[in-house]
Amino acid sequence: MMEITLNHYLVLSTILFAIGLVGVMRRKNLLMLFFATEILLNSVNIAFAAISHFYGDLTGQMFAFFVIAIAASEVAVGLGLLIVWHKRHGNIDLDTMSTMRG
Amino acid sequence: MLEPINVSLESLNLMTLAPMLIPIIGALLIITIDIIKGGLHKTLYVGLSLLFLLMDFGALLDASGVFAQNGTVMGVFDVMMIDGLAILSQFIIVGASMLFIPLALTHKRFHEFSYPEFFALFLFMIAGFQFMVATDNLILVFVGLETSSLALYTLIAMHNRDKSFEAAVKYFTMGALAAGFYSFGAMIFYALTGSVEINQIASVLTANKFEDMGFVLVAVVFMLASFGFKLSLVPFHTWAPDVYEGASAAMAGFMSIVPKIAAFIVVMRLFEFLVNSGVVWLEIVIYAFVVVTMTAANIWALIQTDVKRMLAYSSVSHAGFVMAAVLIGTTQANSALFLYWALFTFTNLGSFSMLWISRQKHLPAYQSSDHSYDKFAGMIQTAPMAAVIMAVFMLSLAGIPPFALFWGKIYMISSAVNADYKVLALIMALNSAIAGYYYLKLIVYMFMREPIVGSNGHVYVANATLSLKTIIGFAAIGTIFALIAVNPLLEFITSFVHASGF
Amino acid sequence: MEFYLYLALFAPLAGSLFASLFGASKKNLIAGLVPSLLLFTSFVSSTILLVHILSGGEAVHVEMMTWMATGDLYIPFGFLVDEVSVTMMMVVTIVSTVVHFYSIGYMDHDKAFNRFFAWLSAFVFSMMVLVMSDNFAGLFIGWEGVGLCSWALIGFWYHKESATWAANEAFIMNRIADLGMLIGIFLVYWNTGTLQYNEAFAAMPSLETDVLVWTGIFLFIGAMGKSAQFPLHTWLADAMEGPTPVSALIHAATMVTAGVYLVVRANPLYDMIPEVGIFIASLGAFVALFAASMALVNRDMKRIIAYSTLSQLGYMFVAAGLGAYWVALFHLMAHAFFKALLFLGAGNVMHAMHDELDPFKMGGLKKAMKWTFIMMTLASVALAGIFPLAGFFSKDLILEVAFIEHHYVIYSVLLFTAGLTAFYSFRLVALIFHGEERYKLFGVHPHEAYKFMLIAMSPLLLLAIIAGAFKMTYFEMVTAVLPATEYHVHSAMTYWIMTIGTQLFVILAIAYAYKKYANSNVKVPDGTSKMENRLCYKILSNQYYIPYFYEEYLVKPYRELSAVFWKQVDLKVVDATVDGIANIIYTTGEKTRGMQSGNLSTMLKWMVVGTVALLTLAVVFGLAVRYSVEINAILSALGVK
Amino acid sequence: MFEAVAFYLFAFLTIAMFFITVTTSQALYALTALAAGMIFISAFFFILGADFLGAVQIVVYSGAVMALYAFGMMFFDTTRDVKEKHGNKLIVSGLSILVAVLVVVIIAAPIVSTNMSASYPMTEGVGNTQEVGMVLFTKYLVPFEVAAVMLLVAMIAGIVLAGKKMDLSLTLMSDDDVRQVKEEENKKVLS
Amino acid sequence: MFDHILSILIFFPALAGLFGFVIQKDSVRAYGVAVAAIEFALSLWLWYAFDANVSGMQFMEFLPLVPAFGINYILGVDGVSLFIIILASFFTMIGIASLSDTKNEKNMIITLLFLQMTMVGVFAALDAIVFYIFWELSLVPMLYIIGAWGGPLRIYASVKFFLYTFAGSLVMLVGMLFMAYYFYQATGTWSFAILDWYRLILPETFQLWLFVAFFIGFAIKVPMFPFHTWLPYAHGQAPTIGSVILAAILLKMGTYAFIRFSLPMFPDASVFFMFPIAVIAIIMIIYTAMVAYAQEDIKQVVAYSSISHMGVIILGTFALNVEGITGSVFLMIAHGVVSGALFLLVGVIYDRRHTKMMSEFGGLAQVMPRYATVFGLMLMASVGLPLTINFVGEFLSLLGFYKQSHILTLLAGVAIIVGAIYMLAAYKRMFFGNVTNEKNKNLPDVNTREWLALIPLAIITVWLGVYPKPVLEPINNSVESIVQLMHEKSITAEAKERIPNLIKDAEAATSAQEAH
Repeated sequence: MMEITLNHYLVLSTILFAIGLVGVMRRKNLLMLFFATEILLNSVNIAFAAISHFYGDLTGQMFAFFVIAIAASEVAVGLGLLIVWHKRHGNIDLDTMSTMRG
Repeated sequence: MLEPINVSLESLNLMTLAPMLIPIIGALLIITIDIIKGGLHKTLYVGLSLLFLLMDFGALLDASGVFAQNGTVMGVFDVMMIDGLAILSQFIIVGASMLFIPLALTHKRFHEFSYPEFFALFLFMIAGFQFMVATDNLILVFVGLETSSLALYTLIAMHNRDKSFEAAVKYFTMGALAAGFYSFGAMIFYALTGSVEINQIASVLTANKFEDMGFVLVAVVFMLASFGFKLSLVPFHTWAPDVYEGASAAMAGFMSIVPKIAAFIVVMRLFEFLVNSGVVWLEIVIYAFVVVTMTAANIWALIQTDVKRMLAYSSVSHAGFVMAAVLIGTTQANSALFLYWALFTFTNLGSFSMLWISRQKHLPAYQSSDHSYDKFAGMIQTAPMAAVIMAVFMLSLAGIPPFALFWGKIYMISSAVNADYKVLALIMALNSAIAGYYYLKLIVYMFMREPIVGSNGHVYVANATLSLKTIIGFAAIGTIFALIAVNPLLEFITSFVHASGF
Repeated sequence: MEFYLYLALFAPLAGSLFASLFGASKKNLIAGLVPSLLLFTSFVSSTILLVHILSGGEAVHVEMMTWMATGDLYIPFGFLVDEVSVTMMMVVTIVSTVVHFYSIGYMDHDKAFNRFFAWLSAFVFSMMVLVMSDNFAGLFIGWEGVGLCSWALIGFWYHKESATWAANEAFIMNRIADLGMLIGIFLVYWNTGTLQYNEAFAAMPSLETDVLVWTGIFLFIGAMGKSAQFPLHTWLADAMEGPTPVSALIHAATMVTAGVYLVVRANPLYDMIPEVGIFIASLGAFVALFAASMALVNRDMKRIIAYSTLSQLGYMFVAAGLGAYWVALFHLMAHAFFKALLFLGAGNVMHAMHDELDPFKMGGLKKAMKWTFIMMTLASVALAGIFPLAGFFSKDLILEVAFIEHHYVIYSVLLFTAGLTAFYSFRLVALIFHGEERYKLFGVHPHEAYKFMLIAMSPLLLLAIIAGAFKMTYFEMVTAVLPATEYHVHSAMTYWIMTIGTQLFVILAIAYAYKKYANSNVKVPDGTSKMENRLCYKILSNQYYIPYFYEEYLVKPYRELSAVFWKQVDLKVVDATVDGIANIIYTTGEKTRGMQSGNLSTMLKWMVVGTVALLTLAVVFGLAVRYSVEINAILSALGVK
Repeated sequence: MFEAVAFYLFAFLTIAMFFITVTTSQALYALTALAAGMIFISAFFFILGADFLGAVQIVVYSGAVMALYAFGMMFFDTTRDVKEKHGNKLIVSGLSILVAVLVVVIIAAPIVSTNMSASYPMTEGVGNTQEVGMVLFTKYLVPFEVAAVMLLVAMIAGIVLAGKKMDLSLTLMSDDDVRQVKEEENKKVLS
Repeated sequence: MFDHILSILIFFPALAGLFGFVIQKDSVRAYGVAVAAIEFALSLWLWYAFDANVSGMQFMEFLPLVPAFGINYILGVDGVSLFIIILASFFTMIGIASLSDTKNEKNMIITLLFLQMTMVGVFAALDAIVFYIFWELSLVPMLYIIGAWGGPLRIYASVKFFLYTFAGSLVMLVGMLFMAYYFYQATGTWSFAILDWYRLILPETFQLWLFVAFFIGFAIKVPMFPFHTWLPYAHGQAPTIGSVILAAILLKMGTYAFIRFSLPMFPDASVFFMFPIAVIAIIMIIYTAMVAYAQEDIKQVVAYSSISHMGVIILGTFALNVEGITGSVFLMIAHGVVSGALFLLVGVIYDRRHTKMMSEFGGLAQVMPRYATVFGLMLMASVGLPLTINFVGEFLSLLGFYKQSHILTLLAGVAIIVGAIYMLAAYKRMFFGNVTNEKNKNLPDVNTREWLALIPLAIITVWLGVYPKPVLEPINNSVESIVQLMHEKSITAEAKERIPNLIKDAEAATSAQEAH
């Protein structure tokens, strides 16, 4: 219990990932939905760092680093899309976004 | 203290980077030009893009020559891996892009093509895809994937109308979720094997004889979910029809080909060793994916009222069909994948271009969407040539010989047969029959219905310019005379696939 | 001789083609004359051939060309003129020549004069093929050909519903029999390897009896159809809807006797299977009686004659079945002459009476139609078998045959039938020509037929009278190929008793008929008389309810079943299944399209659902693998292998 | 001991923060909680000795990403309560529970990695940043450069999407309108 | 030039069709007739040059297509295919010549020319994939013809036609791929050449499965019960020319394929399935004949009669002896001529009255005697009267099957009865009786253009009925070699017994003669 093993981190990471998934499913506000996707990526980062630590291998940190970069880029593009949408529609509600269906 | 590392330049094999660097340079050049002097006509950028893609193609030819001689080349600290798969898929990627770019020169003005950023992003995207396929490092795959995806989202949105924003947002959000899945999957692989290189992962897993089967499967699940999204396998396909509808027809055609082939390469690299090492679960799951994707997408395509949506579902179905290659995993199946996709490129780009050429800005009252079936009613009377070409594309998609896709189809089914997947072969064949219905539906509209009063043939060529016609001509010739090309193509592909050990 | 053979064969065809050139145009005398003359040529050629055969010449056998040849099968168009076929040729050409010339007058006013001759000559050609062919396939060609022409000629007045109905009935019934014939032919081919008569018959003795019996039965089924034997007899009476010359030629003299000809032709076969022969004879005897009984009460002049034909065919089959082939053939010939005569006479009457067929509405016509009266009376006498007319020689011979072969039941049936025959024949004659002139009630002014028609009929009259005289000549000739059994009752005493007894019986019957119908009391029946309400009368006048039975229990069910097959089975089961599969696919699509709600949240949920589902599967599988040892232990503990 | 305490503390905090992020209806709370969660995550990095990563985490997330989000929030004016219609809670809660259960099951057994060797082992006595730099600029040079391209792409995308260029849609305008706009632009250039 | 006569035959019409696009609308018909006439002349030349004494393939052509996968362009004709090719070119010619005024005539003629390419291609192909290409491709022009010029339900009918056949042939395609795979396993090379496949002896279980796969494709095309329901719709809705070509040529693809593929490749399976298929054939014969009897639309009568006749063809094919197979091949041609003619005839009246319901007619024999005559002739041919073309085929088919089963042949023979029933009933309803419908009073009789099509057909009907030898002989030679091949290839004892050994028979025959 007191010995923190890799598994602890993995469990934590998975729990956070699950929280992220819940957010993704639950959120109707697009901005807040994006928050949830950030959680997803971050939860994985913890695991990568932990694995890297416990294996004494740097690759995990590398991966985490790139994941951060990716997350950042996604924010930029995502926000850009939201802004365009908001300019046209005055909202960022996901439910208004269903002109295409079937 | 860290020892300084000495790296010899030769060992880096920097030439392996050449095909990817060319479009990046091109993109940068385009941006630079735009910064220096704005307001230049789009033809310049189209020309430039085409030029760089051509150079890219040349570089690929060179690389393929090298591969033919030396086999797989690893480069730049073994991150880059130029094997047969990489070269073949890049050929398709670059080839399809070259067919796509001239579609920008429409008669009518569309938002995205008026901005040089479009072309820059496009080239970046190509480079991203190229990186994605030319490595077995999951990190680079991820970065390449995201580079291209982010560019792609923007390109879709740049069409600049409500539907395209909606499409982009949907695609983006789901893409973000898929990225999460991907990283999670990669994480578990890493946890299991301590490596993010597929070869390494494979060898470690094989060495410990899949001791942690449960974990492997979890990793595989997340990878499947992520690539299922990219490849639009049911139930991860939901974005496809909406995004295709929202994007411009040309872009939709492009999307149905290039991102998917890139994803297929990764899937092949990642899953085939698993399937081949006897992970029964994966075999069953992929089997189910193949069958469900083919069938369900076909069934949904039946009920569409818009041609573009129908084609979207159809390309979902085709992806499912090709996914069978991953399941079968023989050299023949993998060759079939490339053959199929190469031929699919011509046909599908052609059919989407036909939609593109008939794109109107303002819809008449009888048309509920951009490309509703009604629009094509009686086309044979008002625009016979266009109708015939469109029909050829539809027949090819349906797998009617001797048009292009037929050859891909029989080779794929044959590979299923040869690997003793009897039932699968039958399902694949029968699905073609279901698919026949909705392709026929368009033909029925074009050839057998009376034109709607007030529509004239001009609708179908509203967007036509020489370049569009040329591309359609290319696609049509490629589709009709595929017969001639199949043999050299097949030999080429098979030798490359075989040499890559797949 | 080959030339004459071809001439005899193809002259009618030429005539037919010639007439058909005018097929759709207006009446043209040429279209009637030319075929008639060509037929006369055919007749002359046949006569030359007959003379050739009579003078002891070789049978003429030619092979014109190959028809079908495949595998081991080889069927040529081969023609054979031997003693049997030349007899038939003579019968056919004589009667048809007469009928042709007669028809020129009879069809005088018909719009479709040209078409009539085209078909009539075509019929003769088919008949010639039938009788001259040297193999079963050729026979079958003629067989079907006469069927076709019969169909066309029965339905000649196609605007009449009854005529076309009768035509179709005739064709279809014949087809039923033809199937039997076809099977018989197949049997012959697969067992003997050939369809040529001589080769096939030569090969037959080495075959098993079973095969021979079946062959015999099936071939006879074919014969039954053409010769209208029970139960395929109904068409013949209905066939009387055709023009009377047609009835005379086809449904009395020639076509209907084809069945007899077949049995005669296949005599080597039937000789080997006497049990089938007995069956044929019994059936023949039955039909003889059966048909005669129906003729007793019928009120349609032509139908009466038709039943009489049927009855006589029964006689012929008795002879043929009992192995007296030459007798059958002889009766066939004699019958052809007098029956054709009878029909043509009836045609005259019909002409005179404006197509009235009910003899009760005639009466006393002998004044107006003297020659016709004479001819019909003589023909009836011949039919009744009164010495010395043709019928006596041929028909009594059959009785003798039955007697000699010890088939007394058959004999007595035939004897009784002979009486009936006499009765109904003279009932008819009496009703038509004697008694009161009832036709006046209907305002008809009868007149005698054209003279040339009467002249045309005269050869038949002559032959009906004298044909019997040729019996011995004929016997000598024809037994060259047929079994030469002379039928003599062993004791002369018995012979004379039989002959005279028969004659007396017949004469009595005639007298009774005259008594009953030649007086002035005869009324047009109106369904009130006592006799008409008798059960047996009803049965007889309704033809034993057989047509009714066919209509109710065969035709109607067939029609209804067809409708059911189409509307219920084909559309609602077979086709509906196909459409159903398509519909299932389509509705599945419609029902599941909700998955694509267009709502991003739903899409994301789907992705998660997919992943979780896979994950569950993976975990289950992973756990199973991880604890496989334990699971196996538990399973084996539970006794599950 | 210290490690355990820190782990549990920060684990609790991150989970709590992220939980708030996904459940609160106040966008501002969500944003704040997210930012806090990010910071706490960086704490893990430091615990795990990935100093560089921790720094990057703080810089990128708290610095860049949060700033962007905050900017976005202001733009969207979502400081007020966001009304979210939740259609079927059953699915969401069901799926969440399922995920949680699966997690437990998956992690029930420790990952066995017997024959695994570190590809890029950490060297004793060398700063994490140095090590990272070493690997990043040799092995992961290409991904690094591609990431740069990716960021460029993201930048261009952001500019294109959020900029004025998207305000007028050439796609929706008829040809005449487009021409008119062009002419006006030219005039502007001239004047 | 004539080394490539088959290729010319195949592609000439298609090329001409392409050129047809530039022809002015009003003249395109003359152009079409000219092209079709040239094609017909070429096909006649093919017959002339055909050596009837050779039983194998003639005019072989070879061109590698996808050698890596064993797909080659191999063509050749033997007696079996020769006449169907001629028939195809013949019908295209008279079809175009007799085309009544249609809208978009140009499209129609070009489509017909393309259709001709596919038809000739199917029968000339000796490579399974090439065969398949033409087989599938033939659906497309027919789809267009039915769908664009058909009746009110034309779209339903055409799509049904297309999808049904398409689905079936996909199963067949899988079968072909399996066959190629087995060939590959046996020899180590890929080949789709039919003649190569002939040499492959398969174990019986494989044969059974493959037979079924091929069977589904062929059976739907034929169409065999219970896969036949597309046909009435297709015929019912198709324009005259479509029905004519469909009935005359396209249906024959299925039966031809049985002889070309199923029999020689799977002799044991053929024997195994002989009786079930015979039963299906008998159901086709009797059941569809009864359904035909119930029809109210004359065209449907002819359509169902086609199915019924196809039953006889199938039966003859599965007689598995020379007589039966020769008969069935001949019947294919015969049925092509006769049903083609019947559909043309129905078209004649449809052009005049724009209805096909028999209740609308009656007494037409008075108004249109010439029409009635030709109709009568064709009707009698359809019924199988001797000396018409149909009889030869029907007789031989039934004769052949009689060797295999007496009872079943007896049942199948009912064809001649039920056939007569519905045909005569239909004829009676249309032509006999009085003219009751005012509209029928002044119908013009057959005109010159229609004569142009009908007279040759009538001549052929009688000519080949009387003198089938020129056609029968080449067929016979080819069929003999097929039967011999089947006998030699078969592995089960039953098959050896059921399929006659011609060589041994011949020897036995000669020795028997010597003994005499």
